[in-house]
Amino acid sequence: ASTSKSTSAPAGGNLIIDDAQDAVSMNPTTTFDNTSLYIMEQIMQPLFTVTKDGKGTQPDLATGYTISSDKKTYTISLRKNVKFSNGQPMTSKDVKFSLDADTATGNTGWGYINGAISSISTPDPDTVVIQLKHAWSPLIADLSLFSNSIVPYNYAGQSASEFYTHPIGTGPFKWDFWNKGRSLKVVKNTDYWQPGLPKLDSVTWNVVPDDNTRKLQLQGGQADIDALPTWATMNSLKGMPGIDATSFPSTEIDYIGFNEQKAPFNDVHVRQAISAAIDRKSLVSAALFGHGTPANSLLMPGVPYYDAKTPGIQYDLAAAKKDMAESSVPNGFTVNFGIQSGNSEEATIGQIVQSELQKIGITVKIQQIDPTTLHAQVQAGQYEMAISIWTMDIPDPDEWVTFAVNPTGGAHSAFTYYNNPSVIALAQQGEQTTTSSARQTIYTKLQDQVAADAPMAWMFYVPYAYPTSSKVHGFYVTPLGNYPLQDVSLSK
Amino acid sequence: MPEEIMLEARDIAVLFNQSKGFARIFGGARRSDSALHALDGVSLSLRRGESLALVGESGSGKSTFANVLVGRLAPAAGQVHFEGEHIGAERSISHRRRIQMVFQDPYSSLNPRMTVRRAIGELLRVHRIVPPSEIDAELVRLVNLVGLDEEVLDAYPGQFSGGQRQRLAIARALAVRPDILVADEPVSALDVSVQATVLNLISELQRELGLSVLFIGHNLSVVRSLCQRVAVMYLGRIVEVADVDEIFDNPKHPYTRALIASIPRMHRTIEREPAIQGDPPSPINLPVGCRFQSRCPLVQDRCRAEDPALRLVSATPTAGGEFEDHLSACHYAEELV
Amino acid sequence: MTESTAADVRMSAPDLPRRRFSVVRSRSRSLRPWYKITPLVVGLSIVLFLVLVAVFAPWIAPHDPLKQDLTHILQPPSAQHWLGTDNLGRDVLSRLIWGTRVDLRVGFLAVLIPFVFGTVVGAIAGYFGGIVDAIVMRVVDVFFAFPFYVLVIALVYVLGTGERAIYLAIATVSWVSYCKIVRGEVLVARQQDYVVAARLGGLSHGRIIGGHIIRNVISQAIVYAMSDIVLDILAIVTLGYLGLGIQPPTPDWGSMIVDGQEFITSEWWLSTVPGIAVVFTGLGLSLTGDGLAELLAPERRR
Amino acid sequence: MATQPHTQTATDTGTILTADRPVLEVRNLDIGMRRKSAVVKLVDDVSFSVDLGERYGLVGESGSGKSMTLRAIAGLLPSGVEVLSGSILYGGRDLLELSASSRRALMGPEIAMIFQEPLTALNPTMQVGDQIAEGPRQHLGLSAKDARKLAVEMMRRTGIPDPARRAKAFPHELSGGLRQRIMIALALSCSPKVLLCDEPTTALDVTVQDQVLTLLADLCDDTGTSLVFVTHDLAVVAQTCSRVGVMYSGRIVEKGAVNEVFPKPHHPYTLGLIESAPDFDRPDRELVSIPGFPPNVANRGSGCVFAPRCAFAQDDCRVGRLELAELEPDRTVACLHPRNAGEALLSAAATNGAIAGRSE
Amino acid sequence: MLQRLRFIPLRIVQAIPVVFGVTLVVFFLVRFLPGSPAIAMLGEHATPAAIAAVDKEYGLNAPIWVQYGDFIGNLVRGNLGQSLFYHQPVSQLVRVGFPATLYLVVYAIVLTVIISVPLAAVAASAPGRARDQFVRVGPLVGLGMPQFWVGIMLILILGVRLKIFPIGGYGSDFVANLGYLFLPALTVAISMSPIVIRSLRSAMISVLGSDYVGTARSKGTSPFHLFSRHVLRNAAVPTVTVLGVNVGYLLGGTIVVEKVFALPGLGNYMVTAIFNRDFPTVQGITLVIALMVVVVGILTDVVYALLDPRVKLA
Ligand SMILES: Nc1ncnc2c1ncn2[C@@H]1O[C@H](COP(=O)(O)OP(=O)(O)OP(=O)(O)O)[C@@H](O)[C@H]1O
Ligand SMILES: Nc1ncnc2c1ncn2[C@@H]1O[C@H](COP(=O)(O)OP(=O)(O)OP(=O)(O)O)[C@@H](O)[C@H]1O
Ligand SMILES: [Mg+2]
Ligand SMILES: [Mg+2]
Repeated sequence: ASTSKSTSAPAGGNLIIDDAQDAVSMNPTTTFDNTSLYIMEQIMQPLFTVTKDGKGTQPDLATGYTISSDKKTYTISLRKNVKFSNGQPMTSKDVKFSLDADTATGNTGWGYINGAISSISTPDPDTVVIQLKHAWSPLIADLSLFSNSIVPYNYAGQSASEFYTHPIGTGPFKWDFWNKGRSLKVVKNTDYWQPGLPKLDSVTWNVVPDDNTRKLQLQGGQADIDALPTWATMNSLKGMPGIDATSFPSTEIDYIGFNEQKAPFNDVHVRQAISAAIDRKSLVSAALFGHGTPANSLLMPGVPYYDAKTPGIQYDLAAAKKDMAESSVPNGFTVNFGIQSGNSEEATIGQIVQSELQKIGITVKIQQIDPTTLHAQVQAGQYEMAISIWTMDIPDPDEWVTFAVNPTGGAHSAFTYYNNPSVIALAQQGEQTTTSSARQTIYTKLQDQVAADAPMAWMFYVPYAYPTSSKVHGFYVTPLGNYPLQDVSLSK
Repeated sequence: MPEEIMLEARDIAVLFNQSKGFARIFGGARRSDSALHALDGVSLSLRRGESLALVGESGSGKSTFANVLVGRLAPAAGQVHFEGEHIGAERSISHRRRIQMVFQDPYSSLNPRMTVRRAIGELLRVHRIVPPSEIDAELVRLVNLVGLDEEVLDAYPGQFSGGQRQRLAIARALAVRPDILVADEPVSALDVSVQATVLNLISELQRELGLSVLFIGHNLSVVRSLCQRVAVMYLGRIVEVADVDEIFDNPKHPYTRALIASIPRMHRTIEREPAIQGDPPSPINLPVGCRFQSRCPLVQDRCRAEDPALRLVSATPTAGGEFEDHLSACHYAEELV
Repeated sequence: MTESTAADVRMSAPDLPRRRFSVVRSRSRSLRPWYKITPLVVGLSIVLFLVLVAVFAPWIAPHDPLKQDLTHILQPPSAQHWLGTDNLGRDVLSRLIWGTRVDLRVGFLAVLIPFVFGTVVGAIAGYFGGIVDAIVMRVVDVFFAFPFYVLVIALVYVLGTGERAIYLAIATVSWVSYCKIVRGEVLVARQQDYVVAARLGGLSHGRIIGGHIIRNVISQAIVYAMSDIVLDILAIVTLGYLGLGIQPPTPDWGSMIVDGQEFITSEWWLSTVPGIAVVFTGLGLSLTGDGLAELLAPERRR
Repeated sequence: MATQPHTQTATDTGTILTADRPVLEVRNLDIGMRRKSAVVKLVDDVSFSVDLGERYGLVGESGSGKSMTLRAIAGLLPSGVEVLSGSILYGGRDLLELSASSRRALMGPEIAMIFQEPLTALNPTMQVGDQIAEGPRQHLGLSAKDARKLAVEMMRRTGIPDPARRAKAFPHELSGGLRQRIMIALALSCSPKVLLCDEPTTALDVTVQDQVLTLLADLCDDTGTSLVFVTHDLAVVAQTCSRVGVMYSGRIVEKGAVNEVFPKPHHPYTLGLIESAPDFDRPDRELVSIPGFPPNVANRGSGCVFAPRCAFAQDDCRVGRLELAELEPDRTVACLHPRNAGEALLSAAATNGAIAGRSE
Repeated sequence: MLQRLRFIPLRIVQAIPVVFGVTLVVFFLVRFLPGSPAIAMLGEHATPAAIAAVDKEYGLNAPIWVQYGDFIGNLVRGNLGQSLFYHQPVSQLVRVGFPATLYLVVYAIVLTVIISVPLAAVAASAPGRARDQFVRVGPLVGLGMPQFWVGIMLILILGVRLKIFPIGGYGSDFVANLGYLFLPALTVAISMSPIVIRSLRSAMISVLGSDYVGTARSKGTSPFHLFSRHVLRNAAVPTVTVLGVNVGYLLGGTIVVEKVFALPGLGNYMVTAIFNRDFPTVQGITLVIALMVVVVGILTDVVYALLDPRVKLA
């Protein structure tokens, strides 16, 4: 997506995006997969949106907000003259309805993210007042989550399930059709509140499960964007005429989780040894063809308060051997390493890690397990060592930090069963502190401590890869993964 | 002295039916396709040491009858008696042993994957014909008996000609020392010159071993030179039984006469009766009355109404001074000259 | 009736000439010696070659098939690496050679279980017919109607990935074919006079099935097994494609093809070379099957 | 002779058939397979001729090359088997020199063939009426309807009851006798001049065989069709044909008029054939078989092909190549020591077991 | 003619236990799968509470026999259930997927026949000669190649390089799909033809050597009529059976081709459903495919009976 070309691209056209999977559902409050939510974001918008750098938020359907001095009341003013794609104007009634609907999903959906909200009131059509239970600095970031997108009050008279078969929102595109398992199409919302946008007439997502077929469709001009390229694809598309193999900074971190419930992973030396035995640079060059960066911290560079200076454990074979010698299993051991089947990157990583750990006396047995089974095993704590991935949904470190280090959330510290009270305390402080600098201090400390405890061996930060046809202009991806399409245009 | 009856079939009936019930609904493999009366009240007895021919057109039920005798097929009605004792289709191993069979097709009657030694040796072992140590000697004796050299023992059937196979089939049948040999068209697949050796073999064995032989065939010339008694079958019924010379010189059934008339002769000078017309009717829809009515040149009204029974028409003196019964199933048998 | 006298009975008719073994039916091809059946010779040579490669893999392979060299990944063929290196810098030729081991083993083992089971069940069903047969055939139909990969995928999930699961999954599906083939053959064979003769000879059903029928019907199953090995290797490749193949880093052609197909537009040899190996194996086995069919075909006359 | 007027038949394809010339003449026919190393002769130097309206028989054991000879005349040799040399003259024209299409044009209207097993010789998936009609449609240019009518008429002439209904039947729905009649109707549908019959009655019951033989003879007499009749049943030949050729291992060893050859065979093989077959009219005669087997066609050895099985063979029988010699007019035998005493010798041979005994 | 088809009702009755057996096997098989729909739905980082909530919502916590009873009960009422992953009735998915799969299979059979008949005829016309050997060996290459690999190669050459055919995807109407489904159908045909060619070749050789072809030749039948009236039809008889058996196998194997070519067929839904533990969809589609196999089996017999009047099926 070359934004550099200044030639004003003509308006119109149908953008075709190939994805490996179909969307699952258009209901933002209970949907978890990226494909679905990247699509629904083109139709429904939240009050705030993530800035291009992904580190902050900016008003979208809201124009601004004020915080009360006790930090428990947020007063948000809404943008005027915003209309839903059915022509109906958006008011605070719709906002309250939408946020409440999300909150109501609780554990079965994204509702927990609104857990700090105690009540919402609508003093007038253009103002929404949110009352919190306690100080909660990530609120605006939370409100920028797709699950808090605004839909018409009472689903414009339909039932929720009926409504989400053809959702109505305020976004640049409106619903056209969805042939499940095949393709989904949205068309230009002519009532969109930003004048002149969107530039495209329509966008179609096609389901093309095979990696090569997606690549070849892009190459052959049958698709404009490959939404899920492998790194091998990226590599081979590099320099190909007519194709821009661009990658965008992300908040993705790939890590190897250790199950501390199982010996010898309860031994910090073992964890440290493994972490030190992994040559992250090699991983990046072999598995990602150089597209990522070795990870040094629990947090990712695209996340606020990421500390580039955190001395995360790095490749040091001597140190690894030393750690092993000091550990409970100085002569090594055998471990099952769970990776997702059908994922060539993980297979590559698995094999490299296998050969690296061999050097410090650890025999790794790779077990390719289908994703659902692997998740089930991880969630049940029935694994020893497994590859996992995290991507931020909101521009605030708390979402990930809480999940990864706080065993009380039900996720057992990202299922590593890592439990360090001082880290947990730091995480809680981070949630309740609102000033940036103070939070920076807290999170730096936290990053250092987690690095030392090595509950997981983080491997690398991975950018988002989106090879596109050179005809596509203005395409970009935020560090949270979303790709707003309102500014995108197609040239002939 | 009345000759001793070895094997007697009484009123045998065989129906080939569609299979029913569970197996039909769920489509298991079935043995037959359509309902037909293959045998309908057949009675015949085989005497000790005699060779009895069973002749008739294709489909008349000869093989079916043979199958009933050897216990391969359970008849729908009727009984088989062996030395006066009733034997059913499920037979004891010794009853099986005593009635053996030689088949028409020399190519399917030997197991193509078994050497002669194995195939026959197994029988010798199972029936304990000889002590295990003597099995090899017995095998040699058996193949010599049928005019083969002992080197055939370790060969596979694929290496033999039709005539050799038929000899081996006979050797196998004889291995278990049967009293009765049922030979179902044993030579019709063979060349004339080979036919002669097999026919000679059978008749020698019958004489020397005192076997009782039921010889099934359709070549009347063969039958005439081999057998002592002849039974003629037509559409699942025996229509005539008599001594061999008697039946050919003095046939008492129009069908037998037609059969004889149809035999191709080497000497064209020999006078022949005109051939009968038409094909035999289907055994599925049998006519009322005599089964031969549709082709009989002498058919009368009675034949279309009344089913003739097999009855004694005369008793003729035989070479041994005995009288031999002549049976025929024709209302007008006596009137045939 | 005394048997002893019979021993002396020799045909007065002429004895058969000594040449009797030369008198074979020229039309029956089954008695051609195996080395005169071209497909069999070619097929067996290929199979033998593969077996030798498999057996001597440690000595033939120029490199350690597991040795990674991350600084030399995806190298094109060169003097050092005749077939280049893969995405982990491993020598493709060595992996190909070692893969022969794995694939032949998996192929043969995956055929063995269904072969034995299917043959036994099919023989029993065909021989006894009736209700036994009806029930067996309905079960066969169920397996037959069940989409192959659904069953295999599900079974591999249930059993856990790995070679053993693959054998079991494939066996569960493919015994049906052997069962059908053998049953069909037995249906024909049980009508043959030699079976009737064996029964009249007083042999038991078990002896007849095991001793007389099986040896005549098995050849069809063996011939099918040859092509089935190919199908199984292909199934393993396909399982690899669906992410359920042999576990890395074990070198096997299936995972080599699957891993290589990512690079099909640039480093095309990565998946093509093992693909050729599979095709070559398939060719060898199919030709062997053809040849065996010719060699073993029981004389079917008329 | 040449001055006498003779009957002439102009056939559709312009071949002139005359009564003073054989309608079919096979000259020095060799049929075989070319193998890499050698040529295997299945039929070796066979010659015979068939006159207009004549019925000619070919007899011999299985594998003696009867069918091959017949198929060569019809141009139906199996793949791999070919005519190596010789000629097949039909009305003076050598069939082997004709192009494939002109040869095809002769098949049906000039030469037709009937096979042994009517069930396999009829297309199982086609109604018999259509099968009969196919030839007339192609050769006589009849419309589908007319051809069908002709087919029904032919069926009626072969004595098939209710021919119109039977024409719609498939082969398997008919009995063996009816099928063979269908074959006859099919073969005669274009009124051929030569009818080649390969054991047409072997698969039939005696009573039906008799009907079919009578029918064939009658039809051929009616139309003046010549018959070449292959069988291994001597009695059938005796009853049907006027001249006969006896084949052994791909060669004709004896030929002549039926009423000469059978009562007084000159060749020991002919004698052996006669003596091994049971004769209904001589029931008490002992059957005497020919010992041994025919030689392997790939390696017949030198000398008389029958010598290894021959009771009368002498040393000179085993060397050189044996030609047919004409003993009397129209009576040819390929034997160095022909039996001329006929039956007298036969009984002598039978009594001392000579035919059988002397093989080594 | 109709007489010969009397076996159809019986065959349908026979199919009932088969279909029942399939429901039983698939139902319990999917429930043995590790992992649950909830985990598949909620992903890697789902919490136990969330999983329990989803299980409850979809009735997955009921005892297994109750679930089976519900499944069968619904089935009898013609209801295949509600997809957990696609959030719509399974019958809806079948309505989309079935035509695509059917189109693919039929197209593949047509191409297979187009490829096989001439090749088999060429081979059978000169058994043992060079062209025969070529036809015997050549297609074996097709048999040994994995379908996904063939598919990608075809796309690469005919789609990307030569731009003759679309690179995967599914058209909106019948005519468009002649283009869209050509390569997928060809992929299938390449792996199916070897089997058909072999069967057809040997059938043709035996037909060509049969007496009735001799009879036809002795009538002077032209080569064209000989081939079309006598040889092809009779050689087709055993081949139809081979084809029928393989269509069954093919139906189970469309998964791969559908994935490579991004076809919205049953196979594709099926894979997604298995991966996502979408039990009702797996059950429903398996059932539909099993029914198709059964129907194809009956159709094969019908064709068989129509081609060969000797056949008596019951
Ligand atoms: N297994 C069977 N199922 C159905 N019908 C049968 C079966 N066996 C024989 N038949 C029928 O029973 C009748 C008698 O057959 P059988 O074989 O006994 O006749 P045959 O006299 O031996 O004839 P051939 O001379 O042809 O051997 C025939 O009409 C035949 O079609
Ligand atoms: N298709 C074939 N290819 C090669 N050789 C053949 C073929 N068919 C027959 N033969 C051989 O040709 C020789 C002559 O066979 P032919 O069929 O002419 O014998 P026949 O006299 O008709 O015998 P039968 O009485 O058995 O029909 C035999 O040796 C036979 O083995
Ligand atoms: Mg019989
Ligand atoms: Mg012949």
